[in-house]
Amino acid sequence: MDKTMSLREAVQRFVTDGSHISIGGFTINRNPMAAVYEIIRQGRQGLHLYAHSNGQGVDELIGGGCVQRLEIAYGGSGRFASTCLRFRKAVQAGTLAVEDYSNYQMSLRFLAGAMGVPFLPTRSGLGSDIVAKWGFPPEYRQSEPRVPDQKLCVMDNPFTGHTDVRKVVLVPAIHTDVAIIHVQQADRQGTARIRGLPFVDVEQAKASAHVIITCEELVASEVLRENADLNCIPPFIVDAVVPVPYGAYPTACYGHYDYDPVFLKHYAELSAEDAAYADYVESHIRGTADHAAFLERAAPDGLEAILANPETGYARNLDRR
Amino acid sequence: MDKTMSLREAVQRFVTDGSHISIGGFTINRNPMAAVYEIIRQGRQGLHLYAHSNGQGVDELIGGGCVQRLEIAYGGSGRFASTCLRFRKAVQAGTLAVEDYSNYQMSLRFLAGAMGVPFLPTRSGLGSDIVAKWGFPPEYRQSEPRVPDQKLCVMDNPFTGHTDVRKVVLVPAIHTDVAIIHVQQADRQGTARIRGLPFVDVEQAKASAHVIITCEELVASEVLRENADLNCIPPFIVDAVVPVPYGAYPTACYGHYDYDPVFLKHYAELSAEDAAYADYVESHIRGTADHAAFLERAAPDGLEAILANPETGYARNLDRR
Amino acid sequence: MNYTPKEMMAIAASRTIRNDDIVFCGTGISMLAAMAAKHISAPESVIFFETGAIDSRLAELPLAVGDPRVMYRTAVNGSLLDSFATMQNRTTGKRVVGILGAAQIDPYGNLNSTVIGDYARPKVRFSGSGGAADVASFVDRTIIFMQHEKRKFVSRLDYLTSPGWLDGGDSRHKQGLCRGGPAMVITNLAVMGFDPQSHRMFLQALYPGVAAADVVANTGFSIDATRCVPLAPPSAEELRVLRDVCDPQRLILG
Amino acid sequence: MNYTPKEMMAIAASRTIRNDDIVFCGTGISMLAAMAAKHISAPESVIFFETGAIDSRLAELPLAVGDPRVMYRTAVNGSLLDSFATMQNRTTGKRVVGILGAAQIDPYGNLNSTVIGDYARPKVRFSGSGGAADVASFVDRTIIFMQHEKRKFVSRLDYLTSPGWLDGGDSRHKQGLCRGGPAMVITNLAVMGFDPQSHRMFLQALYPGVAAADVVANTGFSIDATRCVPLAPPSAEELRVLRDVCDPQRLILG
Repeated sequence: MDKTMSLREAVQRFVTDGSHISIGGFTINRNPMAAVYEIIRQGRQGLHLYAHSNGQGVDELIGGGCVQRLEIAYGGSGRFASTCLRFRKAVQAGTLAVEDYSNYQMSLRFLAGAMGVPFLPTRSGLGSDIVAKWGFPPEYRQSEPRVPDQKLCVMDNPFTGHTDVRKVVLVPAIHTDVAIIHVQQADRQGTARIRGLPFVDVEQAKASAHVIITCEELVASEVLRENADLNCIPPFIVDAVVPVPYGAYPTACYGHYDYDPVFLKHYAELSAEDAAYADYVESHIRGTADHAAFLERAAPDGLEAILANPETGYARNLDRR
Repeated sequence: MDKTMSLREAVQRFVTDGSHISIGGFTINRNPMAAVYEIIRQGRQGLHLYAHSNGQGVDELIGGGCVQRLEIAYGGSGRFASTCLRFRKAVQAGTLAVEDYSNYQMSLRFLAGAMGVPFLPTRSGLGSDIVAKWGFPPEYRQSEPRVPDQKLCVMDNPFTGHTDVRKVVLVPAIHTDVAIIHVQQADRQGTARIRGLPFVDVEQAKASAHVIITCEELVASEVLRENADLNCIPPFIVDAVVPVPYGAYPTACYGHYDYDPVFLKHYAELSAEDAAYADYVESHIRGTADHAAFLERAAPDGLEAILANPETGYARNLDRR
Repeated sequence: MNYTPKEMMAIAASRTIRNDDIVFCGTGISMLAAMAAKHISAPESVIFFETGAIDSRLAELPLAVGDPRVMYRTAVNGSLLDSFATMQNRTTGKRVVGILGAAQIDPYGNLNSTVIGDYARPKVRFSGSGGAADVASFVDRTIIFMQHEKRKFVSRLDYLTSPGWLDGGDSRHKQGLCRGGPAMVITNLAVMGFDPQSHRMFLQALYPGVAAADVVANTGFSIDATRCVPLAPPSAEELRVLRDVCDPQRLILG
Repeated sequence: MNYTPKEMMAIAASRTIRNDDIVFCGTGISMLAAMAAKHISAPESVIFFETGAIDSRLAELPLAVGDPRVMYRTAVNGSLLDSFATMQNRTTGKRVVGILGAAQIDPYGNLNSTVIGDYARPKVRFSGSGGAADVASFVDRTIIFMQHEKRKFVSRLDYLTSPGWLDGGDSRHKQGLCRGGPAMVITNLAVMGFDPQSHRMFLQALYPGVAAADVVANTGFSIDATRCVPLAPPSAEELRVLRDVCDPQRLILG
């Protein structure tokens, strides 16, 4: 089945107000930014967003006014933002409800959803406030069928004799309505290939009822099948395939382009000011028709500087000061 | 660190009488057969072997008198043996203690060991005799620090509200002394690449205190690092790297050679007869100095017929009737 | 009769496979059934193996699910962990049809592929579960292939390897298996279904030339034959695909 | 003084890394410390990132652990699940040195990187754990980088993100954290250790030119300074490697 469609259609069909969603990538790498901008453009609200360290896309969805609840491990962008500022401001203003986990806990929660088990165990967080302090009110947990009644729980290890582990934290599965993943290559049926680190994208996709794949290149199935060992997303979990060149910009896409340090530094500045940020959302996102138009506004001098060196996969000697 | 050594040395150092071990591969594919034969040649006894469907190598280790206890999901070799006969005979004779699990349960148990958690949950086996009937006596479980006190246990799912899963089976982690994996390519430090299906080899390796990698080809690190996305075994878990061409024979090694249907059919016949089997062990395994000598005896007409077609990864139109 | 019981079995199963199904199969007849469906009625169905191969091209017939022939030009070469997760997953699991076989089956579709006799000291040891207990626990629809013999259709299994409807009624659900259960049993004589309430096996459809009495005589427990309908024989096109496309060497069809 | 406190911090940490260590690091000084160790005293140590990159070549300095520069010519490009499993694993976890930072630290090496103020309505919101709580829970040796300020060295954290020695003594073990715990804190003034019994922080080694009183004055809780020794300044060779090999553009050294 040919699942290709426009980004507009994919977002209209699979991301609705109040959807529970996750996006792929990590901090400044391979976020599905074109889809993030399209969600903001379409004015989606009340999203429940699940993230480990999904970075730039998380901050822009918050800044765009789309997110009501956030389960997250890390709201930063490396050296560009030790804490992402729209995230910080929304939490401090009380307009964004947050539930904190660790990166491994969030990864395990996506894995649990992918595996079809209600929870997975880990030693991570024993004795911490991640276990002790809960963010969402119990009424929300009880009234919302997409989230479990408990944030997590601690249990005694029932197996003795071959381990010194006495207790584990059980973290509950995540089941999103939709996961959006940006990849280097996909075919029309949804088989996809990620180059470089996959982060938790594959588990995020498998934990979701629906999956949107945006890709740099749409390729023939036979091209991907020549070396299936490199493919990671099976076609039967995918609902929409959307070719979007530079679909991860301003974050990096290994082998294609680097993150844009100029844009990210500019973003860090304007995200510190409410008025400047509102202008940015209006002019760059709501005021553009699609990702190509966004790119023209965000990188008026073009994208040559960040094009990846074919040998290294990133832009060598890029000025990142 | 250069970890290359001879197969003799690797087996001498890391496989001792009574070791808890696992071997990679699946039924008639990528079993580390050269290492299996070397273990038999060195007369190892009392092994505790963990297997999902590790196939031919499991049956030969049992037939070679090396195995005292076996935790297993499947003791067959596809069409060549719906039940492997040395396995069947040893169980029926009461000389081999067996604990049964399913393939997914065994895979999860290796994964638990790899992850460093004491157990993982699954719905598999609820209501079955895999849960109800235990093979090893409780005294063994209590006296052996490498196995847990329980085969498995059933627990109520503590998370309600977002799932209809009420109960799960918890299966305990496996921690072997040594795992032996055969791969297509490795470097001297132990970074390894598997072509085609990896089965559960990676988790088996990570669940083990020590790892022996046998490989078709020893390659330079830079060759493997040109496309790290294809590599699956990190160097720091590996203790020994042993180049052994045809190291999986008579099972297949994708991209290099097919299984040998002539040998496997012959094996199925002689494994039905105790005397014939004893002769085989003496003449082919104990009576040969190494894998090269074994190959000369096992495939006197050479291995041309099973060489893989570079396009398909297996031998096209091989006579398998 | 210009076809064998094996061919009828493969066709009977292939007819139940739908276009959006994800088909778990072993080797043998189950794979032929899945391949035939792809070529006849369900071209977009996906064949996958417990070993992790997804949408294998199957240019040649594999003789085991670990055969390198399942790895050629797949969509994804995953691991066992991936393949079983596909079945346990709440979204994809609903679309998976699992095809199983066994040494014994009971009236509620529970399967034994482990031992005859006492587990601690069996008279006959079989291969064990493999992935069968997993498939039977997870997927929405299970199809079971059996040779129809009294000693294989038994009131009580020597060992319950793969959970079917357990003790019938809602016992499967009560044990925690919140989904799935056996849909049908396909033998060399007939197709059996399971009653929607009691979940006990009944005779659903007879092959041409087989009488209900043949089924009753070869079943080791009482079986309701009152709801039985005739099954259409394989069409010429079905036979052509099965023989010429799926197994030209007759490696499985014999 | 011909070196900066940042350079001293990186060198102090790099000296503790051994040849068979597997070094978990973030970006910033921790990465420089790990790179310096590889070039000076521990050439076979392996650097890995929580994102899954193992033994990255680091031809250029990454500015985030998700930077594509961590992916170049690695041994394996795994996932987050793989990298944290390496730390939780009973065999490899013992060899991992984790390098962390935080907004607040308490006398037992517990870390806060989540909020200042009340969790439900914080005065200041930070990034959150990321992988820090995982590393702190799993690995055998944790090294913590801090700026030495009273408001950062506090008696009681506003939020305990990453478990250190918890309440001291055997409380970490009692909570179920069967391994690990903070080994040292490295600041712009000194190196702090933890008492083997009480697990309370003490002043272990002072940088050249720093007095114990400076440390006491900048620590928001009482700290034992009686066991303090001087730390050797960076050697010329250490500085050369750090400056010319690890960060020639001074992206991190400033």
